[in-house]
Amino acid sequence: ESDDDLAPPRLIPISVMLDWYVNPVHAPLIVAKQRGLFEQRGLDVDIQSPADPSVPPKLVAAGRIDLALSYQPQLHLQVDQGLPVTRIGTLVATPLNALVVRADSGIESLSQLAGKKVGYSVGGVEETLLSTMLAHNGLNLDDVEMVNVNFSLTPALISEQVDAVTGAFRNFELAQMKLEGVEGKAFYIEEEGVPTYDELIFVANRDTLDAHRDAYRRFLDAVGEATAWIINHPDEAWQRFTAYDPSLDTPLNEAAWDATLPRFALRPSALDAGRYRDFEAFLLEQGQISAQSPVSRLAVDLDAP
Amino acid sequence: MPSPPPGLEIRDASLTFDQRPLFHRLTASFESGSWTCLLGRSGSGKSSLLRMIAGLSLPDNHRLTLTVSDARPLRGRLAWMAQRDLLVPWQRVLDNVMLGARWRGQANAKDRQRALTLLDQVGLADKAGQWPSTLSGGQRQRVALARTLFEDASIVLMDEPFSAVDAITRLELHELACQLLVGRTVIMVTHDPQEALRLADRILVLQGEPAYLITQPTPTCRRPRPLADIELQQCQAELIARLREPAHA
Amino acid sequence: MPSPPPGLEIRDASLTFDQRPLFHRLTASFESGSWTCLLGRSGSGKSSLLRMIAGLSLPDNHRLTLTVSDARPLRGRLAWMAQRDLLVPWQRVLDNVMLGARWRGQANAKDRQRALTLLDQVGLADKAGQWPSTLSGGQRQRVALARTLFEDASIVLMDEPFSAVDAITRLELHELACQLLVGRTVIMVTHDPQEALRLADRILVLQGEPAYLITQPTPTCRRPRPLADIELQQCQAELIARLREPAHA
Amino acid sequence: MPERASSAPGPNASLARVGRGLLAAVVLIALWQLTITLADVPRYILPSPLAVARALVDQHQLLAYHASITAIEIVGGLIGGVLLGLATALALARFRPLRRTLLPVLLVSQAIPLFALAPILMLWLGYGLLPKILMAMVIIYFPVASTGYDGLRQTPQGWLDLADTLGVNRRQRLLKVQLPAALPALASGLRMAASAAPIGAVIGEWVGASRGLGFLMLNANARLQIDLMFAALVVLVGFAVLLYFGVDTALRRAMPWQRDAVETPD
Amino acid sequence: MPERASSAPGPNASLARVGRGLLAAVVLIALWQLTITLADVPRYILPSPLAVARALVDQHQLLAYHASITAIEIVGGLIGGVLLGLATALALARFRPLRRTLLPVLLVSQAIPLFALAPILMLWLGYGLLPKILMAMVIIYFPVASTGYDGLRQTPQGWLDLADTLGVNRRQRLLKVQLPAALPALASGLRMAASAAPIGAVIGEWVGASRGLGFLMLNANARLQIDLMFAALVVLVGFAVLLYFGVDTALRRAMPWQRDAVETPD
Ligand SMILES: Nc1ncnc2c1ncn2[C@@H]1O[C@H](COP(=O)(O)OP(=O)(O)OP(=O)(O)O)[C@@H](O)[C@H]1O
Ligand SMILES: Nc1ncnc2c1ncn2[C@@H]1O[C@H](COP(=O)(O)OP(=O)(O)OP(=O)(O)O)[C@@H](O)[C@H]1O
Ligand SMILES: [Mg+2]
Ligand SMILES: [Mg+2]
Repeated sequence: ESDDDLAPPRLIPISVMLDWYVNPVHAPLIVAKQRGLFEQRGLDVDIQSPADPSVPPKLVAAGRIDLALSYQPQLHLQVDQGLPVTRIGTLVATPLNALVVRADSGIESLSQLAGKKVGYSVGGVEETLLSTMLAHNGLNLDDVEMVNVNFSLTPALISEQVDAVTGAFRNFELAQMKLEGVEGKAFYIEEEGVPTYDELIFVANRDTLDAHRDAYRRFLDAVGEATAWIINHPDEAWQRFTAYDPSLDTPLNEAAWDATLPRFALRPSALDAGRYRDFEAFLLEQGQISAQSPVSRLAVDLDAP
Repeated sequence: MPSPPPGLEIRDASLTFDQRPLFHRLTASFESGSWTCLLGRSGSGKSSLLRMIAGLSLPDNHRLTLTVSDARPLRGRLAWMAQRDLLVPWQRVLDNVMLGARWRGQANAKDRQRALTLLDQVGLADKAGQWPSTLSGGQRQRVALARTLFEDASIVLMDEPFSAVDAITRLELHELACQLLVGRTVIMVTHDPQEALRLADRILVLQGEPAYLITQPTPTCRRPRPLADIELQQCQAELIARLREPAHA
Repeated sequence: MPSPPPGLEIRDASLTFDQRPLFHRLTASFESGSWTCLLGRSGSGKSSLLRMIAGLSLPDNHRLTLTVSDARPLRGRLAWMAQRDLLVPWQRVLDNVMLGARWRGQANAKDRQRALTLLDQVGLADKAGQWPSTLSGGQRQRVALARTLFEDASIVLMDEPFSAVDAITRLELHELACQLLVGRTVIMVTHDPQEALRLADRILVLQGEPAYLITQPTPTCRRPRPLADIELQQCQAELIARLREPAHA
Repeated sequence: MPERASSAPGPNASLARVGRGLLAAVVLIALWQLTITLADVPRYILPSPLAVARALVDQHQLLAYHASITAIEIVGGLIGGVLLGLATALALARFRPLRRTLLPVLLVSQAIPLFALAPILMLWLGYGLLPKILMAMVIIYFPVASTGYDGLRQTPQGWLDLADTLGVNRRQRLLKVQLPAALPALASGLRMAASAAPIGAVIGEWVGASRGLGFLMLNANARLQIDLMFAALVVLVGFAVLLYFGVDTALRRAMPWQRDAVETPD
Repeated sequence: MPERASSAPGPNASLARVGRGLLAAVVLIALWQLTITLADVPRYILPSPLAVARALVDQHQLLAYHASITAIEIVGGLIGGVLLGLATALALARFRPLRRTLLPVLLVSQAIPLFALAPILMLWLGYGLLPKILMAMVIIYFPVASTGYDGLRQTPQGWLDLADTLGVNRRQRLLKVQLPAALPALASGLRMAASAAPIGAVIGEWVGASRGLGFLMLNANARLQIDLMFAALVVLVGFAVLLYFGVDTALRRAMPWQRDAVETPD
């Protein structure tokens, strides 16, 4: 008998930084870790969360961590600013972003926002998205007052400090409002003139991608398996999810859970190149980026031949 | 001065530091309008006694029964000149002289004039506009003296008021103090037997362990007495002999 | 003491405050091992002159050429006792006496013993462990004196070192100082003519406007001289007459 | 005239102290409840004291775990910040002409919002305890350096002169004369630093952490568990109050000569 | 032995001061560039001084607009915070037994991370200038109150005794004796408050704003316009340095007796 048989197999370490504190949108990652799907594929995945969503992609670009969760609109800005990052997978394949008003506000169409206060939490492209939505409804940015309410979208809306908030997550803020006894009404941005996009994506360092390609492929494979399992066993998945950290077991997360499940990308590594091309063109037209980058710079499909 | 100055009587004055009684059940009376000089060895408790009479806090156990002859409170009728000059650095010399009026918020042009006159009398008219930190030791003491005289109080407690000035200035200040403090009840601590004999109606020596008060004879002529006065020189010899007595005698 | 104390010579000493010259191109020499007493009216610049000799900063224009007889720097051979006691509140009395050794980081058991002896000699053996803030004015001054004597320097500058102690203690301290400072070059400021005559080899009076230095005769007998000495009393009359001279004579 | 006698503070004094401290808690809670009742603040913005108390009890294990992490960061930051601040103050006092050059450089450490530094710190130090301790240090550092320096440069001239004639060199003068003379000023800075230390650690945790009260607060806030967030806040405030009074007491002990004194000025 | 003569500081002195101030800027920029060069920090984490300078020039209009808003908040916060802090210090000194009760209450204002208060402030005050000024006040308030109180309770006993015998009442004693005696300590707190004021305003802006340097920084950060963010940071730091030295100079003016003095202690 040799010692080598008893020693655990060498795992490849991968550090992943979420976009924000753990919440139901991270379920595939958490469940994959809980169920040992990463180990099965020879990976040792370390999950961290930041307090500022703009930080993780920078750390990826600087080579400090391997993977970060980011947002597709942010990715375009990052690449435009010369960060050597690229999308390698998708966690949530639709926009989560929505413009939310109180259901009792009487606002039935965005054209009614004229003269109203709109709260947002800095995201980088919120202004552009709102401007597009307003234009779609015959208004422009000067017709509303934008207020950055940073930490507190829901409280600002519930307490009627603002008339609408943009940048709210449709799976989360609506549930939050309901818990506080206020019904919310969401305007989905892809229905208001904004090209659709992937909300949550995994980004990696483009310069070192080749060295990790195989590990990342296995990583996404595990995420994909976890996603499928969650959809098949939502209640059991909830148990697994909350077991990761008991403090996750809150009414809000429970309420958000059901709203989140349909949003997960069932094929995390699949790339819809059209979305990236279109959104890049949209941002260029809006003057948010200085030059159009080819899709090959923005995103890769690890399984592409 | 509208009313005659009160006389003071202290009874049962006791002071103990660290279980060592400095004095115990001391008794003394200070007649209305009299000038008493208090002498005694360094550390015998003179300054503390003055503080007790002034009603100031002391760090340790002390007690005193103080009777004022007209039975009215002393507050506002008493001026205290500490052993240190206690000039405040953020007021100019003139304002330090009229500090009482300033602090009580009642300084007016007349006060200013009076302060200037007093400064002139202590020989510091030209320093009126300076900061205290630019004064010499003796000059600071004279400003403190002027401040005490400025109060125009009927009871005046002074703790070694002339210790830092030169011999000649000291004689001049004696004259000034005698003139301005006529009719006040004065208690003054000094280390200079000649000074005591020049100024005092009554000399008390704090002596012994625990200390008691001994009254020493003073010359009979008018104050301030000339140093050459024969009687003064006799008394001086006697006083010095008394001071020389060992503490535990 | 290994080497004989240096003599000092000052030339061209000038001091001006606010355009008013206090003194101008003053010259004086202090012989090796001699005791000089410096007298003068309050504010005449005695303390400032001492500071200049000690090499301390002054706020305004001043200049001085100082020649040391053995041509070596004074640093480390000079002790200065200021007019204020300058006790540091964060050291106990004993540590204040051996402050020089403490601050230079070289205090040892012998220093401690010596400091205790000195404290005993100034009559404060029982206060060794107390904080300075619990001392009376005269006690503080005696601690400062002990600290100055502790330095065992060959040049000693003292600014009114006995002003706050009683007459008897003062006589005792005179003896002590004379004994411990034998063979040192001493310059001492005082306001007390008797004290000067008791202690000095040489008396200098700072007088006039701008001031100049006048040498006054001293008695010839051994120091400390008894106050009853005839010659001393003669000199005293002369000295007081000198001091009395109006400043602008 | 009245008889005057003073009496030393008895053992009751410290009891009264504790009593007054408790009174503070009562006042605070009353203010808190009053705010809610009078201003009608919704519970998702400011929960009631009772709800928070319940969270404190129910989640005491969670709180204790995160609090212990934060406590380590606080202590580390406090020690590091005080040492560094003291060193800075001494350096500034020693090389005074440098003041105009160095002080602005240090000021910058105060004026930079820490979030701008977060990526740099994480880049260099990762997300362990170290960057949090560093953040707490940065916050603590300046009050100590600033008050310390102010104290050091205000040494009464007389003592400096004395040191000069006693043949003390510049280093000794700084450490044995200026430093003790600056203690009261420094104490002021230390008290402030102590009360700022917890928030320093928490800000460090916001930069990126998976443990600690700051993490817990943001996390709870994001999940609208406002009760839990305020419970964490209560613990944090408790730390600050404890530290302030602890440091205050320690400082009094360190300056025994300030206690039994009727001190006189100038 | 050398001839000793002192000379008054000439007009060159203030020139030298400015020179040393400039030196500070040079040192800072050198440190900054060195960090980038040696540690190889990518430019999207820490841009080069040159890039930031370019942003400063190119975007000067934008920066000036947002800076003017922040400046108003800073000044408002500074005035409010100093007045409130001073009032608190005086109240604490006046009613000393209250200390154990009141001080913890005030400490709480320091120990609460402002983001926890943000929703409450927003609820009551909306998104105008007021909540930002209030945040800056909260930050400035405590150093002033704390150092002020420390200064007030350390009045040398001799002056208090003197005030007593001069028949001064408690209010006058507080304002005319204790307050001037506390000025040096208070000055220390004011200097610190001045340097903390800008960050207070910026934190206020993070809570919710549509203008101001803090807003600009968050926005630029989210858009990865790191050059612009650091340009805003430079302006902010400039404010802090200017305020610190401005307040320092004003305080020296306000204490003329501290200048021409060879002061002696105890
Ligand atoms: N806080 C204190 N703690 C202990 N002892 C003290 C305290 N304050 C004063 N003493 C002691 O009380 C005694 C009397 O002090 P006091 O100042 O009254 O003396 P004094 O007669 O004025 O002396 P001097 O002539 O030197 O001024 C001294 O021995 C002093 O050491
Ligand atoms: N900083 C200063 N600015 C202006 N004048 C000053 C300053 N310092 C001292 N003086 C003046 O210098 C003169 C000499 O002061 P000094 O202390 O040397 O006098 P002195 O002879 O020691 O007096 P005393 O016997 O009163 O101690 C005084 O008139 C004083 O007002
Ligand atoms: Mg006394
Ligand atoms: Mg003098």
